[in-house]
Amino acid sequence: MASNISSGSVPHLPGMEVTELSKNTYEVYIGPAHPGSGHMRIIVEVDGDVMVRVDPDIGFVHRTMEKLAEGRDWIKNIPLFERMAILDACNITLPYVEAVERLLGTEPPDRARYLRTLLCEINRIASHLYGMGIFGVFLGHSTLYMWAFGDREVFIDLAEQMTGARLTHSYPVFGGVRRDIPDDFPENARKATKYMRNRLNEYAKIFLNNPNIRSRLENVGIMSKNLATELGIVGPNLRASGVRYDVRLNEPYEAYGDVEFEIPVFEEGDSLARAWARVEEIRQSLNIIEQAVDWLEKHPRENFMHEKFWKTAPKLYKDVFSGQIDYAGKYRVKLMPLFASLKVPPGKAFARVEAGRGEMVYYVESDGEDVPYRVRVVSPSFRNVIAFKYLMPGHRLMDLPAIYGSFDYFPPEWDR
Amino acid sequence: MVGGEKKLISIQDSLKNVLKDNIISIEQAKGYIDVLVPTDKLVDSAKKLKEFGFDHVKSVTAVDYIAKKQFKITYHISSYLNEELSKYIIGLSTIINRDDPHLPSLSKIWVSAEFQEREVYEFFGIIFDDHPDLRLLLLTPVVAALKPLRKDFVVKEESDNIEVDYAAYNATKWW
Amino acid sequence: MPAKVALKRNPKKNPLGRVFSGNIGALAVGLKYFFDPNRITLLYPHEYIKLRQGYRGYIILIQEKCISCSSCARICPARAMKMLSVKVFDKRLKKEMVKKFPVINYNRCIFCGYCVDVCPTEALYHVPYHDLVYMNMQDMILSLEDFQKEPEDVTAKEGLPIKYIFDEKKGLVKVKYEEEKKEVVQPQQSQQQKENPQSKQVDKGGVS
Amino acid sequence: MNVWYLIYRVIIDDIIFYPPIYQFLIIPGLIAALIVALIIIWFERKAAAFVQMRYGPREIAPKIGGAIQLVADLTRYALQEIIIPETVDVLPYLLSPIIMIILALLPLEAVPITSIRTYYPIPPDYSLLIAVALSTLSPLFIIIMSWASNNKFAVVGGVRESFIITAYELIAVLGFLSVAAMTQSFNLVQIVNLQMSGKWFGLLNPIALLVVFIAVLMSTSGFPFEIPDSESELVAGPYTEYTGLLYGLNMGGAYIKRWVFSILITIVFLGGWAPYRPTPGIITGYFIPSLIISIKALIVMAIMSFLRSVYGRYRVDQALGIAWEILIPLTLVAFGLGLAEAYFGII
Repeated sequence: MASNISSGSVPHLPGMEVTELSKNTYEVYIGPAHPGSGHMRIIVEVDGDVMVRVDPDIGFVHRTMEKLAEGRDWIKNIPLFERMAILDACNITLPYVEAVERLLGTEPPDRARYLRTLLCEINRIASHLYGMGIFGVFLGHSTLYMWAFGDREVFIDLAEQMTGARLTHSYPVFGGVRRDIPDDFPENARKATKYMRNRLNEYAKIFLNNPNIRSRLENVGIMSKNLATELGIVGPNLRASGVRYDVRLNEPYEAYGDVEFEIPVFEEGDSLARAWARVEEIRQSLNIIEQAVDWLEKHPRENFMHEKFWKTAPKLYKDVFSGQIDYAGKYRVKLMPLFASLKVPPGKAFARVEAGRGEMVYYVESDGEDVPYRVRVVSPSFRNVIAFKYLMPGHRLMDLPAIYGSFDYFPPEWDR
Repeated sequence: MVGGEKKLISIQDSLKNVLKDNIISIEQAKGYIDVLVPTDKLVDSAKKLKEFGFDHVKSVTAVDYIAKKQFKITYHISSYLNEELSKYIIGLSTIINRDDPHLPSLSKIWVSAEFQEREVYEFFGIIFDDHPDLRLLLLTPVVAALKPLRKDFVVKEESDNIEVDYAAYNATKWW
Repeated sequence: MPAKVALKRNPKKNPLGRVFSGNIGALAVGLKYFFDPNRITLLYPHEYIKLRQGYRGYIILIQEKCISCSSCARICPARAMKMLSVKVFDKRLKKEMVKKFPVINYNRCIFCGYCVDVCPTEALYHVPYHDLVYMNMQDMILSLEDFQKEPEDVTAKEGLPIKYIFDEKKGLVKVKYEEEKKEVVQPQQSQQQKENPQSKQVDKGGVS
Repeated sequence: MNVWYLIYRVIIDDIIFYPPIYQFLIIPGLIAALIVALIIIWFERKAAAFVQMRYGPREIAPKIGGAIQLVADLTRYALQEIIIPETVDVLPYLLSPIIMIILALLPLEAVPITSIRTYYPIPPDYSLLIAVALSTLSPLFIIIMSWASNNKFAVVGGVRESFIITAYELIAVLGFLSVAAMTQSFNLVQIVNLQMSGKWFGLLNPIALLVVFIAVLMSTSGFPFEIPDSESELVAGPYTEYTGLLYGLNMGGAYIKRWVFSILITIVFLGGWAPYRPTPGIITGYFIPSLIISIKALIVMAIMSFLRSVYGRYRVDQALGIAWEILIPLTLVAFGLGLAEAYFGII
């Protein structure tokens, strides 16, 4: 394999790549141990202060999840895939669950759909705040970093009340979810959304409308509509370039067809638009959370799992749910022992959802065994990384953090 | 969902119109439409599909059918700019021989396939002809030489045995 | 009511206004928080969060309830739980017999809670704390006896229990945790258990 | 007894309060600078923490809010192993941080901090010009440092440093000289005496003060404006290859430069030792004015430190654009304003 890599008379060692540089340029290695970027390296060829060639060198946290998934039972893959992006855990695993549900031929009941939507939006806000915080570090704005991470705590706390874990929720399972929301959750969620709306205005004041930051972001890394389409960019980055694509809009899943919200689309396509797109998305997510909470409050606490299961469940399961057993948590949905040795009918399924950073795609193939035959995972960061190669050349070296940060790139998600 | 079914049939028809005799088989899988084309007509079909409006690649998936000695490569494509087409995902697939795996690269037609093809190349050892920059992406050369996602590369995992031997457990306290 | 597209633009401002209002706005927000700070930091070892019931913390086995079905070990994604064959005295059948009970390896456990949720008799439960320290990795593999004991919450001995409550203006507000009205019986079983681990009563599981 | 008294007088008068020693080493020199660094770094962290929903330094001495955190940090820097990479040019690599610190303090030797004639370190006739000229020396050694480090990041950082210094030192110098144009004098004592009536030049000519303030922020590369060593693309800029105490010296060097400039700003724009009128005698004529200046300079530095929590980092070409396109014209406006005020006799 190695012999294919380089050609010509350049000396070559295994594991080492040698490229000749043109005159008057030199190479700078940004990463892999880098404050903020996580574990990746960008090899930049610089002519003076202008980047001429950018080569994202990734894979520092690669874990071969696609291979590991082929050796694990169907349900055990959910906690595995969650580890791609623990800050966006529900969104990351949801398409896998959906794909397997398509193979199994089950549909989650309404309450489960709303619960999933609720957690997805909480995760989306947490994920955007995380991205904005890192963006702040890149631009030397430590206040945004601390604010974003501090306010993210509010939503992590909400998720913890809902699922029992701060980050690795493992919340959706085939045919339903694992818990219902606690009694005081709607009130807390409403307080949190109100708080966050006010905070977003302050974020705009101290960061996005700050002339210092604006001049760093405006007209930097402009990605036209056509270029974004060509490169297959996803998520808020795509919508910041004026493409009207969002899985929640084009193929509504879970409860997204029933709640009312807007998809913010920006025309400019520069780093500032990408940052604003995230802020606007947080605003819409807050709307969705409020609507989902209202719906959940109005409707009775039943049908959180597939109907068949709920009817045949033994009495203990209902006791646990209603909190009759005092040492166990309330509103927990017991799993069937069947899940441990689930066999999925043969077939191929493809599912997509709009995760925090963009479209998350799973291709699942089953041959009727208790493990998947093939799981293909394409995460949003994976499809965004190509933009660095095509977008950065021509910009100054100091624009690298501004572009990199605006894409909200998350190495563990891409490396899988 | 009745309307949806009808639309699916119509998109299948229009795919047949676009690709004409390139299609070996067309099948409604769960969540996408699987279109199988012969390897030598892959580039031609891709060009036609791009003209039709499918402007980006979502995923390049290779599946190793070791029993049949085949690889199946699927380009899951869809559209951003065409709102009607964006509701569908087309799996443009082709089957290649497992012994000498190579197929024409589509990354000149869809730039979004470039990194994904590099990934398939390193994990399966499938060579994409005419790829602009076919290098390793995630793995080191030593690991990539093992072609880790092929089915004949078996991951050594710890035992699946759910029971632990009492004597051994007391002696070593480890598993 | 599906989603709809809302076309937006970056807020535009004329250059002069941008410089003045932008700078003044940023400085004003900064000064506001300088004089009225909104702190959410937890001073961890001095304070600790009293987590609510339902938090997926350490897992405890109630041996009396276990029916040895092995579901927990089979569903464990991290292979942290294994079944151990032990000779026990069965009360119902009144004879000694070999039964399988789960033991856990906290080196591997990822606290997903699948085992607790899959248990058909609710013989496993979570305690709402997770910050324990082990001196070596061997200690993290629990024996059957240890697995039935609630581990000692060390932070609770020194730290001040704290609860975060949601607030519209400050997001999360740190308040001192107060026991709820419902009197929670603190089980005084740790001594008793050491002497006679098999005799644990099921009904004693009244723990917060 | 007389002998002991004589020795005591010699130590006090001729050693401690001998102006070159006193100003270079005690107040506002090295020792005061260290204490100021202690206070300012603590304040900077605390202020940032207040804005950023945190507590800031606390664990070391929680009762006084972690105020001696810097002592702990310094101890750590001092005890850390100093690693000298094989590829560096050893002599300039080792010497330049030390020379930089000394040169950074050197302008204080030219600044009179009292109006009593006996306590001038040098004749003050051209003291403003000399102080400003000396202040431009130390950045040279940052450039030498980066070149001696033999590291790509360091070289890029050094180039940026030289760009920034060229642009912003010029602005700082011009800003200070606009006051000289107002007063038709380079004599700092005379400049302060003119402000005794409460008409501080910072109030009379706010544009010059603003311009100098921004120039000092930028040229001393304090936290959010540290373009030469911006950590998100250049690891630590010119200081990439430095470890331990040498790195600590570099970090301290930036604060010392800022401190020296703050003292100059205090004297030129904020009235120096005004409203206090020094009278002969060591304490009343020398010690108290130096304290007043130090406290005023401390406030200037605190304001600079607070900006850390509001602003981010400019791009290098934007920073230069601001310098050459906006601030230089502004400086000329300040110059004109100063001349106009002098012409109409407002001073």
